[in-house]
Amino acid sequence: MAEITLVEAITQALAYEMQADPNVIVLGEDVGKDGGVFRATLGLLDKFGPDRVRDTPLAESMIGGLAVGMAVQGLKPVAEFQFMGFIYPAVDQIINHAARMRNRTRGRLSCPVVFRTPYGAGIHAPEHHSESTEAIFAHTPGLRVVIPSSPRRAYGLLLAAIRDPDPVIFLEPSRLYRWAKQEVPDDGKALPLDTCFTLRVGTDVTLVTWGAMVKETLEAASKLAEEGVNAEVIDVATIKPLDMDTILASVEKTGRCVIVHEAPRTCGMGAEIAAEVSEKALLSLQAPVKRVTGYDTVVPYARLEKSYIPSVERIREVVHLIMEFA
Amino acid sequence: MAEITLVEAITQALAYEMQADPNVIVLGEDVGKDGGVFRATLGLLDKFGPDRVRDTPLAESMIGGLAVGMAVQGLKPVAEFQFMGFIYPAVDQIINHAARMRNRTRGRLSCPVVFRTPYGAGIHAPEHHSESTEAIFAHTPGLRVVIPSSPRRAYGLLLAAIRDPDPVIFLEPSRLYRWAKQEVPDDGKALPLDTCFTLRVGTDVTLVTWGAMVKETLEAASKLAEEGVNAEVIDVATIKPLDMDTILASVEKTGRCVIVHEAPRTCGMGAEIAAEVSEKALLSLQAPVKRVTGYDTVVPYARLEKSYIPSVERIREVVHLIMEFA
Amino acid sequence: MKVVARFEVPYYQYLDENSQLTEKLPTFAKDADSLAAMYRLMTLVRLFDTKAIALQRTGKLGTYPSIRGQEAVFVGVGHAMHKEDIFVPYYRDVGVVIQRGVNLSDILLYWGGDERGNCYANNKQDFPYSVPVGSQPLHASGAAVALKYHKKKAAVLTICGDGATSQGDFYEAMNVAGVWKLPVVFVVCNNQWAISVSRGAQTAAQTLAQKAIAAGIPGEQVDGNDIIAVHHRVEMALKKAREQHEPVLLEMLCYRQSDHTTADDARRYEPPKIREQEWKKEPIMRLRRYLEQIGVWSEDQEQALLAECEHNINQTVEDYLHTPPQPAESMFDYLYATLPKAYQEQRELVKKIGVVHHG
Amino acid sequence: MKVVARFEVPYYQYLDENSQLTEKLPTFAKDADSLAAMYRLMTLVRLFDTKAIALQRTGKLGTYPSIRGQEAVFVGVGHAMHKEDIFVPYYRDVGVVIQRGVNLSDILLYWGGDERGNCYANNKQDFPYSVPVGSQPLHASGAAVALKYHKKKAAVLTICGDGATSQGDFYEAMNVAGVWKLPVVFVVCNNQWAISVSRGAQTAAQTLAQKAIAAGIPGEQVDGNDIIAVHHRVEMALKKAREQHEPVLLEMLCYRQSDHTTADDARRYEPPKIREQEWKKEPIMRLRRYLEQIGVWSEDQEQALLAECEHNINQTVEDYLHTPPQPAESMFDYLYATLPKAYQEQRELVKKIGVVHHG
Ligand SMILES: Cc1ncc(C[n+]2csc(CCOP(=O)(O)OP(=O)(O)O)c2C)c(N)n1
Ligand SMILES: Cc1ncc(C[n+]2csc(CCOP(=O)(O)OP(=O)(O)O)c2C)c(N)n1
Ligand SMILES: [Mg+2]
Ligand SMILES: [Mg+2]
Repeated sequence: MAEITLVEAITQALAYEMQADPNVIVLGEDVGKDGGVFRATLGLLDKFGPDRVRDTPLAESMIGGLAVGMAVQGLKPVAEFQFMGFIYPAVDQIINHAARMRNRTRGRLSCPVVFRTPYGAGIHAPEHHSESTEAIFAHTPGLRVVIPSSPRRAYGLLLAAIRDPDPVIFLEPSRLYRWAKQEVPDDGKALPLDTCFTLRVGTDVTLVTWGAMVKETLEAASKLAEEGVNAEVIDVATIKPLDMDTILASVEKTGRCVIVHEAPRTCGMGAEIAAEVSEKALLSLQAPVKRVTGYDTVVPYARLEKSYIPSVERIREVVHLIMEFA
Repeated sequence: MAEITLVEAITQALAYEMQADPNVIVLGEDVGKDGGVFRATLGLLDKFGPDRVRDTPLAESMIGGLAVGMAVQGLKPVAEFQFMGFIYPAVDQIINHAARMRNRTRGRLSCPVVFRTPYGAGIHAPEHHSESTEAIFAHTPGLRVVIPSSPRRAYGLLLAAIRDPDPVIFLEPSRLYRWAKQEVPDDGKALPLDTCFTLRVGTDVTLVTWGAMVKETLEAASKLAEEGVNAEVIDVATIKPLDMDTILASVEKTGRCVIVHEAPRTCGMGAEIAAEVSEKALLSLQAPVKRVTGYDTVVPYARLEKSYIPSVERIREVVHLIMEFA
Repeated sequence: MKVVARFEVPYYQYLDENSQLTEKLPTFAKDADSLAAMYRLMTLVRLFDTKAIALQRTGKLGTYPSIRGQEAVFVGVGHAMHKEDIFVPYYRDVGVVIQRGVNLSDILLYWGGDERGNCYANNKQDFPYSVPVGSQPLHASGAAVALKYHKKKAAVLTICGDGATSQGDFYEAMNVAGVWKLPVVFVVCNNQWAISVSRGAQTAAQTLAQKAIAAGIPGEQVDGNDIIAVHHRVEMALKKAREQHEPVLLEMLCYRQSDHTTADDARRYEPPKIREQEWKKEPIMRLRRYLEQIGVWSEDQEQALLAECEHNINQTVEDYLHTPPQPAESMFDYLYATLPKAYQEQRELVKKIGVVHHG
Repeated sequence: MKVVARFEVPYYQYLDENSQLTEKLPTFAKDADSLAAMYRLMTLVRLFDTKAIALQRTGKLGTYPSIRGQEAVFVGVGHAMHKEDIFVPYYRDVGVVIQRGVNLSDILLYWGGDERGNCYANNKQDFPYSVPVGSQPLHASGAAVALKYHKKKAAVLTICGDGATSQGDFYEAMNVAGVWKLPVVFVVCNNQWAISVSRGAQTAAQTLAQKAIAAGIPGEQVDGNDIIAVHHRVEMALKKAREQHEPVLLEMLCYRQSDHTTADDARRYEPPKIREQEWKKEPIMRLRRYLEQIGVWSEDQEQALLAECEHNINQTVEDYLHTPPQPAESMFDYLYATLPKAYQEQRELVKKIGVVHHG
């Protein structure tokens, strides 16, 4: 079986589910002939035609609101925002409508929509193309927020997201789109949406991360192993709802926890996990829970963006620091 | 001196600063003749005329974007959103433009705008009128987020917000608009924007809160005092940037910390404070840092909204719980 | 310089403010029963509206937005719709939803602060009231995509106020409907006010109907106090939407004969006298006089109708007032299809505490 | 039915694709020097554009959006503006900003991924490029509020693409400009594509100019390949904005003679042949032939111009390539007027680590 990239796994999942369910409709800017600016919808127009693969006018609030209307009336829209920096005009439709339709009609109506968007820095793109504002959605009741970090998880989680009866924000780390390849059987098997994935088993410290930072975190774990520190690495994957059980079980074992994310530190998802671990695992903790995060500033333009993204070294240093804590 | 309500203190601050600075312009829906739905701009139209008190067309993204343009060109717009549930269409203008103008032009341009809005539940209003999504803005680099909880702080903090050279999100707890009165000298004295306010000195536990929850927290502290627990109460007031020094100093003294907020728990500002306290004051803590928050659900309509808002009892119970922690 | 495009905005009226016909009647209006049915509904709706305000004033209902003076718009729209069509409302209504299988008591529940007011027993498709002004026309366009995709012979109708036409979402919704040829009808209830902001302060456009031109779709002005015009233009528009997938914008000219909501006090900003002047055009008496002229309405019928309405409304109010609140934990029971484990502990806590009453 | 409003959309052209006059020349265009100056600028801009693409292809520049084929729009706009006017651009430009005191090397810095590209040394008022499509016309209306409030005899001009006209913000900006009578000119560079989405797929409106009707302001179509028409209509519009506070929308018809940006490959979606056909209308040769006809341009002048441009551009590229990166901690130095204490520790950390290079 050929190995494919993360973005190809996205395409594979979309094609699978469009084949399986005629109500799945892909929409967004340039998703048709162009196949999306990252080619995530490549070939879908040819396979499924313009009724199911829809180039929209250039208006994100419209994409959001249209998807809500479609979803409420029996379709399963998978809407793409071209970059996360352009999702904001749709925030009103997502927070005030998509996330609430089931609740405010006491279950009479529902809104099974997937909002996909590439996210994160590190691809030399112009400004506004490097956002990681997953925390906004993680804070919003009624949503699910799912973030794959490998081709296989991209495939399985996207299938799950499309099949989920409620709205899902699906964030694709653009830095990983073509980073590593994997064999991804096109078997239509979804992955669970409420579970973390333990990518590396360890005993000394629990590294909790998601999205593109899985890359640096795994690299840091390898280096740390050489340095005598055996790190467990957890890919949260679904940040809302949060599977604290897996994280807490790990920290109870290791006694130490570092959370790594690319978003700005203040009020990021790392704060939530740190707060929970600190509260619930207080007696197991041998050191304070630390966060290695993006800085509380706007992601710099391309020339300095690498200085913004948490590096393997920053992760290593913090781990060493807490290993020495006493 | 007559005592005034929080909303009257807002009006007083607006009038003061409009008098002092001809570049201060108030804009928003119904802020003119109507004086705003809560009467926060009452009388300003008569005093300052329609060029300075502007009823806008009904469009929040427009209010946001217009204010950005005005601020960049030398005005000091104070823009009102009628309720926090209606700020979302402006989130793009706030995050992508207001918060970044200075940074992306390396200081050539700036954006001294104040975005005011009533926020929070508890006033029997229809749906979408009860939001507390301050965490969205607290997560956004380049912004300040300021939340008064008394008439005097409303006056002093609003003056500071208007005079601040950068964009400020100013959240007014609608539940407190007419709750308590205070004498508020109209002396034009601003309060600092980077400091917490310690409202009650105590020794046993630090209660950290802001906005409308200051009310329940102070009530809980009184009850706790009767029950033998001496609580310190901190009103964070400016949640971004966050003055951790005051909070940490308090927790180092008391050894215990409970954070109270109305917003949903997950990824709320309470997570940030809990994470920081747990990390930085680990060795002083005699119990886990706890959060008493709104639930991770949509604020219910009026009949159940009281069941959503953290109650004095919930605060008390959690404090007793951690007082017994060993 | 040459001219490359030309546009016109038509205006429709059949029955003028003196109840005189200004045009040949459209076919449907020749059926006096149909007109009488609409008359009955308008009367019911006005009485219900008055009752709702009274309930609010006595603390038994939350904020309520009156439709006084605008009854022809809502009743006419509701009457012209087919059962299979989809309705996407704003918050100001009563006239449409009661023709869509929604109980009057649901409406009270909604404004009384209870989500169950959106859980219509006999309507599985219409959208709930939308409070964020101007956001719902996009849902209508989205629903129209679904109807068209499923090849249903039905259309979507959405309604919003004059103020809502200033929102970008309103424009975006028309624009996509135009370019995708969606079966959707956009209705604007131009009651001249958006809270305290007058129609003239919203936009320099002479008509709101012309906003359709930006989307390349037709726009019409309709006398919104003339229920014959309202019904006819809506019927035609729905037919065109269903059969030819041609969207259209209908601006209904009327006047808000009340405060914006019970939380508002229009005396603060509404110029004196306007309301009385506009009252001369109000839709219910206009139709009644016409029905009397053509001999299908009498004082006896009027009295019987009033009694019947009063009875129904009182019954509805009783039902409403005797509806116990939902259990506190209901706030978690419809958030997701299945509540994720992460929130179950919170649900247990809410349940344990039970309903907390306003103090 | 009666008609209550009528609208027309005019189209302006002076010099057709064969360089023949189609109308009497406007006054400014009788000054051959002025036309020659614009010709020089268009030439410079095209060569710079070509250079920028080459830099990107060799890894020395980030993503860059070409203005090939659209030079008349940008140069014409820039030339018609007064120094005191305020410019609110999108990301596709070069032609305007070089007339606004911005160095060509700043433009390279910007697309090279350096914020200092927005920190123009000789321009204190114009806005930086706006990447979020359609968001900047609102800034223009806001800036126009400031100009009007301060009683300045100046206007704001903003520009966006055809795709941007689908955004609600675009409509909201025109709407408030109309109702508040703001001194602002909205220019649309209709290059027929929004990445891969054609003009026809954006909207059913026959012209983009007619979108102004929704806001109650005038809209015009202009031949955007005819720099005389562009300059004249912009000049007139700015004058009206400055003197009468009347906003207007100008749709400039042109064609994107390139990929959307260097990150795009238009062969994926652009029908074959169109580009060549449209090339016959391109603005630079059109003006050159005219200048030659009236005897104010020669092959010698052309060669001298090309040499001069090449020299300038090479110098600019050198300046750009030799600009060292900002210190890493600069990411905190302009975030607030004064960096709050809460973030100082982070700044120290960034500073300690220093610039991390792409691996
Ligand atoms: C997005 C948004 N902004 C503001 C409000 C507050 N608000 C409620 S109704 C209203 C006026 C609406 O006027 P119009 O559209 O004319 O409808 P009408 O109420 O007159 O029928 C406003 C500003 C809101 N509900 N939603
Ligand atoms: C809000 C937003 N959505 C999407 C994008 C991605 N994007 C960049 S340019 C572009 C097309 C713009 O087309 P148009 O407005 O016609 O301008 P042109 O580039 O053709 O000059 C898109 C979709 C963006 N930058 N901003
Ligand atoms: Mg209205
Ligand atoms: Mg274009």
